[in-house]
Amino acid sequence: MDHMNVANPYFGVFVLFVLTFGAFFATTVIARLASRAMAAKDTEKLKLTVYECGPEVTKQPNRISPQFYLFALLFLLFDVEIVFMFPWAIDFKLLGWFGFVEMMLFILLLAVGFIYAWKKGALEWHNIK
Amino acid sequence: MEITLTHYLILSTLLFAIGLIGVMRRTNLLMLFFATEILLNAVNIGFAAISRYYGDLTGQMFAFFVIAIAASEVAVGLGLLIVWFKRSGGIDLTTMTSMKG
Amino acid sequence: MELYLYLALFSPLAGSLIAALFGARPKTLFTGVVTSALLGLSLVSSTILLFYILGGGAAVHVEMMTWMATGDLYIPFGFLVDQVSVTMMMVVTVVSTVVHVYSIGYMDHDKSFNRFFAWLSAFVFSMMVLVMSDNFAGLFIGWEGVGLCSWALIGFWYHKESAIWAANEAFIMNRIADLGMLIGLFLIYWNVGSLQYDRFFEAVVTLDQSVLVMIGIFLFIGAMGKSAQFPLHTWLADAMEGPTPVSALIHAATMVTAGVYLVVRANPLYEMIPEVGYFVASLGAFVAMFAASMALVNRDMKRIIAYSTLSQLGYMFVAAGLGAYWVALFHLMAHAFFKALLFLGAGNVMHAMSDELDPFKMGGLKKVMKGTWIMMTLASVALAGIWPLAGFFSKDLILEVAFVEHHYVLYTVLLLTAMLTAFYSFRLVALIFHGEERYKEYGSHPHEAYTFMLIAMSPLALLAVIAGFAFKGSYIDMVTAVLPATEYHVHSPVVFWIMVIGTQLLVGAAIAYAYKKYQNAKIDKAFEQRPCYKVLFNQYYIPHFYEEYISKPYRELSHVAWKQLDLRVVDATVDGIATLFYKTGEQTHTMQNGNLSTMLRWMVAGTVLLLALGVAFTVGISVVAG
Amino acid sequence: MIYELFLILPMMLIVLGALMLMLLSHREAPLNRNMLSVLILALAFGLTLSRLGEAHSVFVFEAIFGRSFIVDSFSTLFDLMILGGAMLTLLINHDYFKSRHYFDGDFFALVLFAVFGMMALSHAHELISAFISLEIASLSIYALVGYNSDNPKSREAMMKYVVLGSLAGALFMLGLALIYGATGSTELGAIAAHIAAHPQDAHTMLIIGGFFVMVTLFFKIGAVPFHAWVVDVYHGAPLPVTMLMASTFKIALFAVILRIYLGDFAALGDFWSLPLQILCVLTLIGGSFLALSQSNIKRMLAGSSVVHAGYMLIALNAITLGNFNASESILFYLMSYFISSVGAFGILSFLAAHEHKQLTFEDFKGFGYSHPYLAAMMSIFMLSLAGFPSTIGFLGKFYIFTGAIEAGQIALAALGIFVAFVSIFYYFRLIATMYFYDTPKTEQHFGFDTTTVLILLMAILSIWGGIGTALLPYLPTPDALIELSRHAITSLD
Repeated sequence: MDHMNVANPYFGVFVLFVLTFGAFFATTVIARLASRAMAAKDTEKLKLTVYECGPEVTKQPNRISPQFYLFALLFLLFDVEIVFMFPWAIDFKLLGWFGFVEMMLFILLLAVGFIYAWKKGALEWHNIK
Repeated sequence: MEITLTHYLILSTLLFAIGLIGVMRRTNLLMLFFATEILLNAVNIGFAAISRYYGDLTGQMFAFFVIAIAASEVAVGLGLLIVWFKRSGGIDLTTMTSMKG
Repeated sequence: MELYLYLALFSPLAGSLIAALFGARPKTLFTGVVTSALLGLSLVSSTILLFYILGGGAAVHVEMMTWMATGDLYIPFGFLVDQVSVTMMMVVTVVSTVVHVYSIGYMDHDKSFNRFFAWLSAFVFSMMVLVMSDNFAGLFIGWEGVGLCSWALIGFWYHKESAIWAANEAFIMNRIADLGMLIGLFLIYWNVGSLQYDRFFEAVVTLDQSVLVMIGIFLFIGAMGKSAQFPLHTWLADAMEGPTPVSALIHAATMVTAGVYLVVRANPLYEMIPEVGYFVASLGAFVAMFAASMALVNRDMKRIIAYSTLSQLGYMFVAAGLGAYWVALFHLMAHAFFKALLFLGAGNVMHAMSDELDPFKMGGLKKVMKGTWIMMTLASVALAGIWPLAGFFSKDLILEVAFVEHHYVLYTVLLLTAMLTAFYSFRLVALIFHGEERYKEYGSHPHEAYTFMLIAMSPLALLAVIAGFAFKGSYIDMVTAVLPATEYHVHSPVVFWIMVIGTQLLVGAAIAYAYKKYQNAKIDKAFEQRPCYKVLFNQYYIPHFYEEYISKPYRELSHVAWKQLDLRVVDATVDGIATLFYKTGEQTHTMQNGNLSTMLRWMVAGTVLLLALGVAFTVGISVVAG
Repeated sequence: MIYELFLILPMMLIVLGALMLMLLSHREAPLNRNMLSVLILALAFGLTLSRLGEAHSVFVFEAIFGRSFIVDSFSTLFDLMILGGAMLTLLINHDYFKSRHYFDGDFFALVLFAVFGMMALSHAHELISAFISLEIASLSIYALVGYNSDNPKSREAMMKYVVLGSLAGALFMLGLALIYGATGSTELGAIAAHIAAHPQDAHTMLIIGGFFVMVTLFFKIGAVPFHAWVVDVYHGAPLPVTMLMASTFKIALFAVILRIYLGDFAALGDFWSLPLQILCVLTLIGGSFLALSQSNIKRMLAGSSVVHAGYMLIALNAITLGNFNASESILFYLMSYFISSVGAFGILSFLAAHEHKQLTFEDFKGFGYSHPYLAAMMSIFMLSLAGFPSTIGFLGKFYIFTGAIEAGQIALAALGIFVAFVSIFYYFRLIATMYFYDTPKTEQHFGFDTTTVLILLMAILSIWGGIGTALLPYLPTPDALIELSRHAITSLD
């Protein structure tokens, strides 16, 4: 196996890192140039204020409960663990009892986490203040 | 044109570079987490491609591990972000300078 | 003998620990008495050792423990009592016992009485470690220990800003010098593989000349700091902020002479490098003159004595630098006695005058303070070098050494300095004790010190008188057993007598002039306007120089480095191009501005930097290899 | 099989203990959780201690884990240091835990998880396992840093640490991908075999990958220029967590760094040395600047911890140049730094628990008179951290500098000595503040309780480690420690 085959193109990692920096600076500069070029040259203060007697713009209050995000996070965490079960399921017969026990242990650990979340009240939907 | 390992690796490095730029440029904390996800997934592409090149499945297993770790990192980060947002009403990192010096 | 060695070494430590136990309590007379008694024990043991060595006994050498032993590294920790160290032990124990007893009276009204004795005894212990160690590592530990204790004692009255400042100044100056010393020690270890004195001195002959010169120079830098030689001398005068017994013990008799001890101890090294020795001697002569000139016009009693110490240290370095090690050690010993006496006398005067330091505000004190007057006069006579007191024998020897070795420039400088010494010593005596009673204008009510303080000082007075003619002979016999026994004799008796009598006459004239000028001196305003007075009074403007050109630029530089350089560097590397084109002026991007984005950029920048280096390096290696 | 189970029993104990604490956390505390976790740690410590001194090197359950998990004398010593460190950290903060309401069961569960991650780190013989262990430890520590979410500083510190930490993690993975691409394996032994089988100039990719891995590890120990987080995170984190990060976590990180450098990448030492030297210089100087400019003691100690990492990098550099003996000096230095810093932090924690202070230099004015004993011990710790002769810190530095000189790195050793001299300024600033100012407060009573006794123990250890040796002939000495580490390191060959 000729490892140089792999090494040579990856040598470009370094070059790309330098390019990253170039791009970083370039975008910084362009953004500033552009904003300056397009900005209104007339910086009379009044023009930038809120229209006459119009009320201050109020933000849309965040109506989504934080509990929702917590749910989403928990879902994400447990969902991701599926990736470990997928290969196990495919090779279930090959792995046999050993694989089964191992996966049960894994699920047990997940269950501990689940119980913990439950007891902590993270799953209680109505518990919103 | 045949797509070789090199192409995958260049893709992965490009993605990594994009992620790095994001990390450096963004001031929105949510975007920062997006950027770190891009970084990790760029590496995943690399792992999968190399694994395929060697005909060795371990590389793909590594990708799974990376996904799991990325998820837990993001979970910790987002959990904190929620608390942060509830307390300070914003997720802009330029406001995060109470300690300096 | 080993028992006495341990007794001499550890009884001060025991005293210090006992006193430290009561450190934060209000005054208990007990601590003072116990520490003094334990020091007395140490003194007795040292005396027994002295007589043992005088009687021709072999040097006592004990290896107490192995300090470090791993692999090739083997540093045993032992103690050595030979002719040189026993001399130092006697000096240290005699002066410190006297100072301890004296301090019981002097510190009588201080609320930190116990703390004072804890530190003072700790100092004595460190000093004993310094002089008794049989290797450079032990010497260095003692060296650091005395530095630490001196720092704590100078800053003893920590409520005074000036005391804190002086303590820190002394400490920092000494650290600078210690860095040199440490490099010297590393060089020794590196080249010899051991820090034992005997191993090193055996190896000296085999080492390269340039290495020896380096070691000699670096060790001497260490000695310069401790002995306050130019240009590290400013701390000594400022160290007078500490209590007077501290000045007597540490900044006159013992610690500041550690540098001389180091040079004497390392005599086989300096024998091999006479050019460095000559430099040491020249610097010594310069400092002798330089310090004496500053003492001429100073108006602070303790500073005058401090400058005189500096000047006498210069004498010692002349002798040591010219290879007359035993002469240096002899002067060290004699000087310790009369200078400590002088300081303690000054302490009495300060007490009497409620801490007044300006001798122009005293005058005529001999009526009320007869005992102090007699002792300080004796000490000043000894310092001036009048026959038959101690100073005559030791100082005259140094002059002879310079003459015999044909260093006539040094000789002349030293001779002049001897006159200056006589002048400023008696200027001080005249101002304090004679003439009109000027203190009455300032409303002071002087009184004599406690009798037991005077009694405590009397051994020093006795030694200041007899140390010269009584001990010289036996001392030379003893100490030349280990130090090069060069005789310094002016061959022609005529020249010899002319020199001796001439010196005595010149010194006498200087004394007479001092009395005449200052007996009834009012402050001479016209004289004070003269430039040479100003230069001397301001210590050659050296403290100003340090402040203006070292401290201030350093502060400025660090300020600039932090605010400007850092800003620029970060912006140059991270935001570089952008800032070049646009003066954003939004907010300063210092390294630690607490901004997460900056941190991330630093991190990526660091990675790229490291990667660039790595790639450059590997490519370089590939090119070389391929 | 049974023997292998016995070998990993300490780690399993920690995990089970952590799970138990986690599940019990919602209950009313039936007993002191702090003492419970200390008990678990002590049990694991005792089990590990029984293996000390016995030479062994076993790939545990090779059939299942492959060669990714090793138990050898090296990891045993590090396990002991980690467990002991965590135990002392928890015990010395006993008063602090009682004085703050937010330390509930979860906190101790997280500490145990972090300890588990650190132990796994010292056992990892494969880079993916090393990464996962590192993440277990790091994730727990992220949560611990932000544990007091009522404190905005704590939250801010956690956020900074999490974001920077994930960037570092991504770099680690990139490096890993490169190493995997170059060698086809991430197992340290296989990598070493690959290096040995190929010519020196064919390792470009492997070296670049190695750099990324190292960047992450150096980030975690706080080497400049990856140090930006250190001061803020140490400041924002609760005191016990700061202690855990400053001492115990660093020990675990050096376990993996040493394993990588000594065991397997040793052949590529030449390539690391130049960047490492530059890193050393940057770390020593940058860290000194950081420490010099702080007004809060916690931040000053954080800055100085960067400098201490720099000293260890000097020794690491000596290793890359072929002086493998320098690794003992790292181990010794870790111990000496641990003792002195835990003591110093312990005093801070004691004060924070009893007097609710901000812990700035201002607060220490006249400390020498209000708390004479604690102030004396604080002075000892500061002296030891500064490397004053006759303290354990001096010996640690001495070994490091002599090791560097033996490897021919005289310039670095000189810089190290210089930085040590600079460090005297900021450490002595504290001593001077304690003794050179008056305080209106009267002397406080010095009572013996868990915290103060442990602080006293640390103070005694600092002094004993510096001079002890032959004074008490039958007690173990620092030399014994060196012997122990030498013995442990032989198992890497």
